[in-house]
Amino acid sequence: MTAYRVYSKEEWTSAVKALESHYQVFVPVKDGDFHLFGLLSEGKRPDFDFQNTHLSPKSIVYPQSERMFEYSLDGEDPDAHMLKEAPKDFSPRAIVGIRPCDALAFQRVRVNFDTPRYRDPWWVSRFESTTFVGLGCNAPEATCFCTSVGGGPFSEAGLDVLLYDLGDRFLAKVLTSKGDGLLKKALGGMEADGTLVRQAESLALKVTEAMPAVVPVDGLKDKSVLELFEAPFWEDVAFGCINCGTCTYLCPTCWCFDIQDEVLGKSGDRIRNWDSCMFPLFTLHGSGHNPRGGKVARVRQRFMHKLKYYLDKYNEGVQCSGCGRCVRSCPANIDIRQVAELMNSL
Amino acid sequence: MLLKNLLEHIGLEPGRLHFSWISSAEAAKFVEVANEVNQVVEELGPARFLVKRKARVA
Amino acid sequence: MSKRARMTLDNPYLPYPVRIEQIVTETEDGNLKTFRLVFLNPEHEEKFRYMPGQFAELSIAGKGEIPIGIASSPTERGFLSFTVNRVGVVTAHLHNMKEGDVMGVRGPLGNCYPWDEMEAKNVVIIGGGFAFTTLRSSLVYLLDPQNRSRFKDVIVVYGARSPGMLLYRDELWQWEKRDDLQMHVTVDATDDPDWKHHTGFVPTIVKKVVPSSDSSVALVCGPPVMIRNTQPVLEDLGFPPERVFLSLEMRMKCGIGMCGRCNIGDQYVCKDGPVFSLAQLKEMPPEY
Amino acid sequence: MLHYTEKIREIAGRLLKQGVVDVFIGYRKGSVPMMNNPLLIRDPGSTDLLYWDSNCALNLCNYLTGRKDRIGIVATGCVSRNIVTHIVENQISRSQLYVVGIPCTGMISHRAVIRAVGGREIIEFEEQGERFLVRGRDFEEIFEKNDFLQSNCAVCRYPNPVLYDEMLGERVPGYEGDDVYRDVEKVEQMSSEDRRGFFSRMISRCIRCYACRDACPLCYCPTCFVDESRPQWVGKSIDPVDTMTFHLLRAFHCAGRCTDCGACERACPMGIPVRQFTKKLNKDVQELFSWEAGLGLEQRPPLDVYRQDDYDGFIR
Repeated sequence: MTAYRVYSKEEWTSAVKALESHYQVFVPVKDGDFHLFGLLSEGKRPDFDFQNTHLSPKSIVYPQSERMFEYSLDGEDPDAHMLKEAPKDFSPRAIVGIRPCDALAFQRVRVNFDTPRYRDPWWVSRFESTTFVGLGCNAPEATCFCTSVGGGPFSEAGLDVLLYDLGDRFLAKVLTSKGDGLLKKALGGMEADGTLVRQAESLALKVTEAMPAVVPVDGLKDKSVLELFEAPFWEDVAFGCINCGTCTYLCPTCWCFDIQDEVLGKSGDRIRNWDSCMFPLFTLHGSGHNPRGGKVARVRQRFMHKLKYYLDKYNEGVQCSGCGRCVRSCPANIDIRQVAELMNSL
Repeated sequence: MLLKNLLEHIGLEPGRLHFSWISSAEAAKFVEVANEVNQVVEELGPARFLVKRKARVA
Repeated sequence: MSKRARMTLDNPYLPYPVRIEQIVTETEDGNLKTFRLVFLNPEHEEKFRYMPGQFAELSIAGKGEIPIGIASSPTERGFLSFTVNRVGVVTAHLHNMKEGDVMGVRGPLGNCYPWDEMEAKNVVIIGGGFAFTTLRSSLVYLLDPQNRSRFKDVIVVYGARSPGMLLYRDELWQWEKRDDLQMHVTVDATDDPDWKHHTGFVPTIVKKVVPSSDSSVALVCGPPVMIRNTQPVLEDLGFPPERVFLSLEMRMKCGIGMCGRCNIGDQYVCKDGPVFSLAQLKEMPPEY
Repeated sequence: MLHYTEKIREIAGRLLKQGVVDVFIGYRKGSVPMMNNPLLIRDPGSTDLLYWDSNCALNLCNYLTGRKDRIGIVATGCVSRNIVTHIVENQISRSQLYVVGIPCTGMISHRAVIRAVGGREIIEFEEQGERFLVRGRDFEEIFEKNDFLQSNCAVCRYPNPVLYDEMLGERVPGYEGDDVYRDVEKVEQMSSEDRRGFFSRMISRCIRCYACRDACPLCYCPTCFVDESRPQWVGKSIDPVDTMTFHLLRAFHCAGRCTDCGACERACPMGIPVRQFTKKLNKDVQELFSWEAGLGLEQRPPLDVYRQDDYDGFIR
């Protein structure tokens, strides 16, 4: 029987505080004009009155820059030129207040890093050491479209606990043993009675029904990849694009990365950085040939990957969780919802 | 001049960046400028700003 | 130990340390050298079981990695060899390294040529320029006494711009003498009067020397222009797209299908390739 | 500036129909409030897509680089100055262009508007002459446009195009005050250490997405210094020193060329005031060489010219 606990807003704040002795706790904090996830231990004050964080929580599991290996280049050193894994801290962490679209995003990204043939040690270790406490959306934004891509304002995919904001109280729905373990360490709160649970469920139903699936992606699976690729609209979609990395770096489902060596004197690091299909360097061959040398090819790649290639390859839905960050932050206002419509109606 | 102003505007301590015009015939001036730069920089102590150490990454 | 548990032990980004045992300059312009590498740790060599057509990431601490086809054949025990063209930061550094230097190898990566499909068939190997590496691996593998009988006729057409640009020259001349193989070496042009091999582009030689396509498989690897002009010749000979295999090149970083850059459509060249049949390629967006 | 929309459509239609230009570059109404989408049209029949209001803040000159066709383009004061710079730097030829001049009354800072409504989501934006209306789920406000101009537009001395083939309306007055560089002076008065802190904190949130570089018409190098690997000038991670080096060198490449159009700050997803780097250079270039970028096709930029009386007091 699903366990529910109810917390007054103050109880929840102290409950989250209590988690600090067990987890690195990440909470949404106000930071200038927008909200970002911040570490509670750095004295940041949680603020759960927010739409969504400006940057996605992806960097908590998948940092933008990360040292993979260290090595010595000193001739005398017997291990010179041999790479050693950099020390890492995979101690338990908790993301409290993650929106369902961002939790869904982690599920969609996992198929890339955790495969039968290869496992990315850093992504998987951090992901598995993280407990996700989601906060349902009472007032989704006009640019949110999670219900169109397999998610929802109260979707439970990828979450260990789901919180319902009932105004003066939070109702916590335990979804996994990991979530149960977290709430046990959080202290406080009481068992929730049936009326509260029904109130929460009707809230969830009301908000979800107010978010019809407006972005059409249902027809994409059967579309021919070559027809989509040769579609006439790419030129117009891509014109405004300035090929910056904003959409890919804000996107919770983008995972592309680059590997770079950096040397300082007699030692060096092999570092992984986020990368973007928007950058020309991404596919530039040593010979100078670049299969995606032009802007139109790169913009097409971004949307074809998210709305067709990923869909065909992994059969997990589209590589988009409908968070709307790229729609809100693209300086040239290139809107994935419009591109999805163009592709779906081809 | 633009580079010096910009660097110092964003926080490079004055005295870190020197410009001088010394022809190959002006040996004395070269010695004088070299000593002066050395003395000013030593007073400023080791440079911290814009000096790349081990990458500060996760 | 379950496969998954074993996986967690191996970090797919961690190269095996190797030592450069031998460096051979292949071409007269010095831009192509073959490096013979030996594992420092026999356990790593045991893990590194590969098939011709696969590649590996050569790793140089302080410079980075490069994806290079494995030129040695699995039948050649005790070492791996790679022929590297001097093109960028890592390759330039590699070209300045000496025998005895330590570096790293990560792999084997990608798929290989379709050996089971080639069983009991004629094999036509068509290579151009410095892309003859994995084809050399395939040829040596094919000619190994244990394997030769599994395949029928073997025809090889290998071309380069000029005699000085041919790879593995001494081996080429030995292969020409064998009777269980038709070896055709060509150059685009030469003013060397006693050049007694073919002269002309690879596609024209293929038209001349490849008799037919029945129960034959073609392996093609070379610069885009050679591939583009060889395809119609093979089609005219009756090769169905399912029995023509190409090995593609792409910019790569991870080599294990995770960093997202080497895709053609939903296929990652590093993990789902680098070998694709022409039939597959016809279904994939023309973006390579 | 909504009233310009009709005129732009009419001119674009005429130019395309008469074959004066092959393409016309302008803006399309955005799919989210206070954001518009740069647009290129070829067919005279689709001119009704064109739109103009006070949220057309990306610099359209950025889309001219490398084009070989004949182009009709709308240009405000700063965009026209960048077109002049593009021509002087041989990125486009004057004969390729038909410039539709727009006397500009300034672009709105969408971040300032969002801040003014307490971060609540704005669902609708409507420009009404010198005022604009914003509507949210449970609120509606009307603001004076002049209270929400981008910081560069608020002190803009060249709102009227300096180069045009046709002008859309009456010239508008430019900023008359003598405190255009007040914000730079405020930073100049800080101690060297405080300035170090100011700039380090400023770029601490930079995510290296390069939107500031990619939005800027001046940045058209085939391989940017930050992407160069032989030699590698800058580290690619978010290490603070590498990030500062990137911003410093990006700005320095704009010395004597930047028209302070604000596209870099507009494009930055993290709202970093990156013009603090370029505006210092603009101030110095004006004081040392009495130069403002892109004002005339005949003048050579300062870094392209050596004059005997160039200031050299810093050289001992």
